[in-house]
Amino acid sequence: MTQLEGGSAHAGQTSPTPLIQTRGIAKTYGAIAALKGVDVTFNRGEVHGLVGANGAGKSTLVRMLAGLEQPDSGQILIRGKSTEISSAVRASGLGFAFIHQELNLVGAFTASQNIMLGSHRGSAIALRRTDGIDPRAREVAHRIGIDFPLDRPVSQLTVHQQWLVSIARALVHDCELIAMDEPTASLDADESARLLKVARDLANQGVAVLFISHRLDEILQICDRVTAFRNGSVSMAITRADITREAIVEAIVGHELVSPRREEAPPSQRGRVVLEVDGLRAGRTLNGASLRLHEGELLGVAGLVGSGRTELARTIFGADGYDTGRMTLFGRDYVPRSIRDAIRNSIAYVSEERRAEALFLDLPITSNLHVATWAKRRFKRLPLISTRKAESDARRICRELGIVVRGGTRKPVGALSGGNQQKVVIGRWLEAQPRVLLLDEPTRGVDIGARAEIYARIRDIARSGMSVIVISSEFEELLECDRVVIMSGGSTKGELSGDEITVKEMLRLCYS
Amino acid sequence: MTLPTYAGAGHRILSFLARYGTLVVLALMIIGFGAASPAAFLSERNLINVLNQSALLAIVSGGLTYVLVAGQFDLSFANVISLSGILSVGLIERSGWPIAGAIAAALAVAVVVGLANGFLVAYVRVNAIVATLGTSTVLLGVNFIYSNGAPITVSAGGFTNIARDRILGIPAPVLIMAAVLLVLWVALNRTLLGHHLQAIGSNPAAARLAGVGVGRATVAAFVVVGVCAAIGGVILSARIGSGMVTAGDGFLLSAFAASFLGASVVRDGQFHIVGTIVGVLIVSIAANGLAIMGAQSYAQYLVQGLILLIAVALSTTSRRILGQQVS
Amino acid sequence: MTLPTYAGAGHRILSFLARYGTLVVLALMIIGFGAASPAAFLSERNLINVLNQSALLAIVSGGLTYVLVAGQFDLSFANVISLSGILSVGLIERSGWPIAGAIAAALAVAVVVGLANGFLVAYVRVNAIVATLGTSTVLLGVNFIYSNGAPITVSAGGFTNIARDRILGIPAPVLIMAAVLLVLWVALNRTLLGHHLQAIGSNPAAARLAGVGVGRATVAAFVVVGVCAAIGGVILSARIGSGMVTAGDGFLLSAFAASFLGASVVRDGQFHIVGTIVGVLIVSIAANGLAIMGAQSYAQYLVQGLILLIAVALSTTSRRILGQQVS
Amino acid sequence: STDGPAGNRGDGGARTLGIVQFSGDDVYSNSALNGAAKYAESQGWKTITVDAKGSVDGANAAMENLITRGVDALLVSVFPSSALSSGAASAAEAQIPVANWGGGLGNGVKFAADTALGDEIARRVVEDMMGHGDLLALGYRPGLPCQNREAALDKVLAGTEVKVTKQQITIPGAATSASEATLGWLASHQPQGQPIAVWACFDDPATGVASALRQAGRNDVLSYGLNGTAPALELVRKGELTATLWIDGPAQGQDLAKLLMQHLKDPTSVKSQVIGGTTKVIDRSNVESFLAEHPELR
Ligand SMILES: Nc1ncnc2c1ncn2[C@@H]1O[C@H](COP(=O)(O)OP(=O)(O)OP(=O)(O)O)[C@@H](O)[C@H]1O
Ligand SMILES: Nc1ncnc2c1ncn2[C@@H]1O[C@H](COP(=O)(O)OP(=O)(O)OP(=O)(O)O)[C@@H](O)[C@H]1O
Ligand SMILES: [Mg+2]
Ligand SMILES: [Mg+2]
Repeated sequence: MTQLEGGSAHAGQTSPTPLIQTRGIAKTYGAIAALKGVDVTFNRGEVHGLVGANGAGKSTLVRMLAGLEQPDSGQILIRGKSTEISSAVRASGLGFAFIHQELNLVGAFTASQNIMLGSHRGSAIALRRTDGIDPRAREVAHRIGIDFPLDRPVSQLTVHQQWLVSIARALVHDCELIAMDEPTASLDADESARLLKVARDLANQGVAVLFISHRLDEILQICDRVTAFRNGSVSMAITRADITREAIVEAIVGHELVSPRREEAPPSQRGRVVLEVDGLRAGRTLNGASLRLHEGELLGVAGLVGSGRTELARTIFGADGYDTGRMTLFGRDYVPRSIRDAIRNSIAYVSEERRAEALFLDLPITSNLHVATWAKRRFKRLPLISTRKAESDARRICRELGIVVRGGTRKPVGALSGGNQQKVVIGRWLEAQPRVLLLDEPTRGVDIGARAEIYARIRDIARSGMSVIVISSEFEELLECDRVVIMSGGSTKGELSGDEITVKEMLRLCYS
Repeated sequence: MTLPTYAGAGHRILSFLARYGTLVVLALMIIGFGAASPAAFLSERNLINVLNQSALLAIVSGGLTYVLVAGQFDLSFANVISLSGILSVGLIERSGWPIAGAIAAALAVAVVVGLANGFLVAYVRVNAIVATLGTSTVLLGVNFIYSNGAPITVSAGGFTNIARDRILGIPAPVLIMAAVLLVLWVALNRTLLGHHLQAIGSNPAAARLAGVGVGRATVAAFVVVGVCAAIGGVILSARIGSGMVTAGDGFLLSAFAASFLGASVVRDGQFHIVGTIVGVLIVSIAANGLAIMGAQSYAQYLVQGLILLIAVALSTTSRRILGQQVS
Repeated sequence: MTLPTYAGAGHRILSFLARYGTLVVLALMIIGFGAASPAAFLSERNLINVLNQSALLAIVSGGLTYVLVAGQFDLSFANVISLSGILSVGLIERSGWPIAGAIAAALAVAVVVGLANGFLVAYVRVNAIVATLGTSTVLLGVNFIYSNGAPITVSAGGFTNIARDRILGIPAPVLIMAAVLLVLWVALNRTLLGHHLQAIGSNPAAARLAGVGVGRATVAAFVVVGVCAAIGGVILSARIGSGMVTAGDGFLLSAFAASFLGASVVRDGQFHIVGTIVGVLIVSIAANGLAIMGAQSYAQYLVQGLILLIAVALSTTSRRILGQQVS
Repeated sequence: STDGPAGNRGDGGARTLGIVQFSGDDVYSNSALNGAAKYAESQGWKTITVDAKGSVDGANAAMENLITRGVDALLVSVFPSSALSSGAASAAEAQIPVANWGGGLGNGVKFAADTALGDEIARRVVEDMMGHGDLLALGYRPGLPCQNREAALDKVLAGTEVKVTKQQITIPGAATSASEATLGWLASHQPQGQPIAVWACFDDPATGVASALRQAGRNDVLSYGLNGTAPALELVRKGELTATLWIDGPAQGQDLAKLLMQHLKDPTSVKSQVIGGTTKVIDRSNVESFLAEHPELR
């Protein structure tokens, strides 16, 4: 971890008026108070970290600065002047740029067009071309290490590539404030490091950087100041000198977190083989992926972004076809013909992009939890669904997974915070009681406390015989696993088990 | 949990309007027409009359709601209404079929149309608007082939009784409507199919990944609207005493109006059966009330258009001011 | 970049059909009708005739394409066609306005309608289908108020010349069509407004977050379709020599058919002006060819419906087999 | 206020005639209904008009609504009486007499006006074509008048050497669809010495025919309509329409109103009947003098 030279010593004191000051900002959604009188200050030249549990109100504050929400009460002072940020157009006029928590790209446009969208100035009906690759987009792409062609429609990019586009869009503006809402959640280690450097550079150039992350290392690494949220209020404001891991955890969770220890599972105790994948090839994405999953096992799949992990999971799940290769499930040949076929075979898949591929944002939390398991909520003797059973089951799942539903389970899932939405998706598939659970970046956007809860829950279920494959770009997370396979370039390159599982070793195999 | 500063009465009224704005418009309409001509409009006879006149639109709009819930569109049901009317009357009058057999045949044909629409949309992946515009044009051709374009008149009494019989003073079409709507409501809210349709309408890609049989459920939705249109068509031809090529045309836009009005009832932007019923009542009561008042054509159009706009705008505006709109 | 194993000729044909299936259908239609009655169908006179007949539909569908590109819907343009016809004729005949003034007034009214639709949809956030159904009903009422339901006949020669004049043998409506389509194409593909409309249609939330003025652009799209409908209405009333309350009704579904057909041309599922032109030609040539062959009404309906389905299904099916379809 | 509740008929107060329009923009049938309304008002009646907007279900509903409101007699236009089953049944139940302008008798509809009257113009067509040549007939079979007019044309054409092509127009959009059908047909029927003619079953499509002829620059084609609406007469005056058959709809409407009133006075005094009407073929030769007599059609 390199020590970045921060402008921290002088930041905040040199500028006479801070760029942004909020005074008593409050926001309620129906009966839910998302923010309750928040006072924060964002200074030029500072990286200001926001931390807090899922649903603490971080994104709500960002959305307010972006003109997407209006405070119910309180004031936002910009350069000392009370300002109403009435729309996104207004926010960008004020020189604010955003990386929002969720992907929001124009699928039909190319990467370059997406990066430049909203940056064009001048008459709306003057003749101009918007196709081709804009030089400014190219420059930013270079800065954050985009290596794919910018003239490709984003609908053809991988989720991860789409995130890079999304980040590039925020960086293309000359801005005074850049707010990044979990920008590294979808990046690998290299890319995260590069982005952190970009953030630091921007701060050094005098930009106010607002940085939200659930990865505490990153917070520790670059923030000059950290504000922790709890239940819509500021629970702690920490300046550079006092930023320690313990302080932050304390501020977020309210108590100290005992890091759950992996229970050693000696090879002899390993259950029978549940799923075997042998030499799977599909187009250009998979070329010779093999793995073996034992009963009750937590198998991690490590790899750099684009290494084919998602593709492998989707192929096992029947969502994508494959050219050659063999799969065996419970000792029998397994050829998934469709997703439904895979589900019938007790396989479940939690996708890496919850908004596009998993959630029904306008439907109630209940419907989102039960979509794959409605049949279990029927009356005993009638082929009809019992609403009472559905609701009580939904409440039970929320309780088990610690999903914070303050408005009841009939509220649309879109009203939940990002991390809680992720838990809903995981809860959906745990309910299906699969024999094989494929988790693709399962804790993206989940706070550290909840992450521990989720893994505890997964462990619980694994003990009763479920086998789990975890794909994660956050290698620390894979330390939880019994075994880890490493993928690179579409094929499996190696395997680690027991004490061999270290971040260093995983990285080494990825790059080898 | 302090309430925001501008809270209080204003906030409560807005919240109320956001949820119940459409119902408020319905209530105001009833009060308005009732005050204008209490004896005629509020008579028991007229209220039954209104329900009877709503029956057809309610059945068809209820079916249409299924397709809309699934995120699709249907422009062919109006021609199914006409076809099933022509076919049932034609089979009875020309081919001497028994009434029940003729009705069953009409329903069967509607199922086939629904399957064809569903297949085109769900499996051939033709955009629903094009697909159903295409089938509706083909259906029009079929209607012309069967009837030569001319109306087929009912002579047998039994068939027209479908529209005329009353049980405990309630006309048969109203009872059929009640039964159909009940089945539609239950199937949409209490069965796998219904929940799957809602999921598909909300996010088809996610539904597919959740193991929902997107294709089959979509086809089912098109079959439902087809069958409802056929039931409507049979009642219509019994009511007017003949089958006509153009009999169903008028239902196209009014069923859409009713369903989309319904989508603003209580839940924002989601289609549901109860909402559709409210939409149907608004459309029917506006027509009935204006007819009873003897309004001129232009006034009828103006008022109906404005009612439609106000009914929806009231709740969307309230939601917007409250900042509840999901963008 | 190796091709999949099943490549070769079959693959290339499928790729071709996936992109150009709709155009293939158009070509086959021209070849078919040409072979069936070469003298009549392929005569220069008839080809100009087809263009002349397409002019109106092309102008209106081109405008509609803007709204569809922006992800919205418009059901009121047919009534704008009628209104602008009635208004321009009425102002000339009844109020003695000069022709240019009357046309300008008709266009101005259409702009107001577009602003109203856009405001309702973009700012009041009423669903576009309900909003435009509402305004179309109100417009019908306005039409009735102005015309009392009766056609207003043109007596002045100057006005009908709009539809009759020829320059270098090409009828004025064809020239107007060419100019309008050119402007529409340029504005959609070479200006910021067009770029933003495409972004909004593809992902409105993303466009809003990126700081695109979603509201203003949406309003602009509704104004464009309004103005195009008004231009079409003026040409139509000049052509039929009178302004009528229902003159535009027939364009509602055919403009949708043309635009949605166009969305399957080359680009999958995206609306664009060139595609719409192809769609218009398919619709117009089918009607013209079948009329020349003296086909019976039922045959016309059957064939038109099937052409619509095949034209779209051909490319979607090919895409599906190729697995290019993004689900 | 003004509305009398159901069942207070015959107590000496002002009576009401309920009128159901086919469509607010069907000028010709509405002029006939106007004739009835004017007469009824001259007799101290009140009138109330509802627009069925072309929907047959709407017409039945409108009849029921008017009966609920308490009218004393009903006049409907154009919808075939055979398709007014439930409306007519409600009327019979309430003992309200129903007349139908243009829709024929049946289903308890007591009086009707014959608006078919197609023989005269059909004979004129054949006469002008000298018994041979090509004819495009634009019909609309869902409507009873057009159906009968087409039948009358067929009867007159039988035995002649006129080759007929039949097309159905659409409503709404009668003028546009007629114009398209005509243009297509004309392309395959170029001037060839044989007479060429287009017959439309009423004047709205006939205006579409005239515009097609204008667009195609064809002045060798004969064209015919029926009803005698102002726009059609204007076309006849300009020589763009060969002839149209004027039918005195308003007078028919007035007669129907008279019959309804008579029936209410003494139901036994009038039989169920179809009344005829005054007709006249209007062509270039007599259009000016006709318009002078009927300034309302200018
Ligand atoms: N549109 C909405 N309607 C209702 N409630 C909402 C809405 N948006 C957010 N909330 C609620 O506001 C609270 C704060 O949410 P917010 O998204 O700001 O949390 P967060 O701190 O960003 O959490 P995460 O780390 O999970 O992203 C949550 O309880 C959430 O349920
Ligand atoms: N829709 C697509 N279009 C083009 N290329 C794709 C697409 N999906 C995947 N790929 C390519 O397939 C390869 C594997 O992608 P995949 O998403 O499976 O990787 P991954 O290891 O899961 O990485 P990530 O962390 O990005 O999910 C990448 O090289 C990617 O470029
Ligand atoms: Mg958040
Ligand atoms: Mg992945």
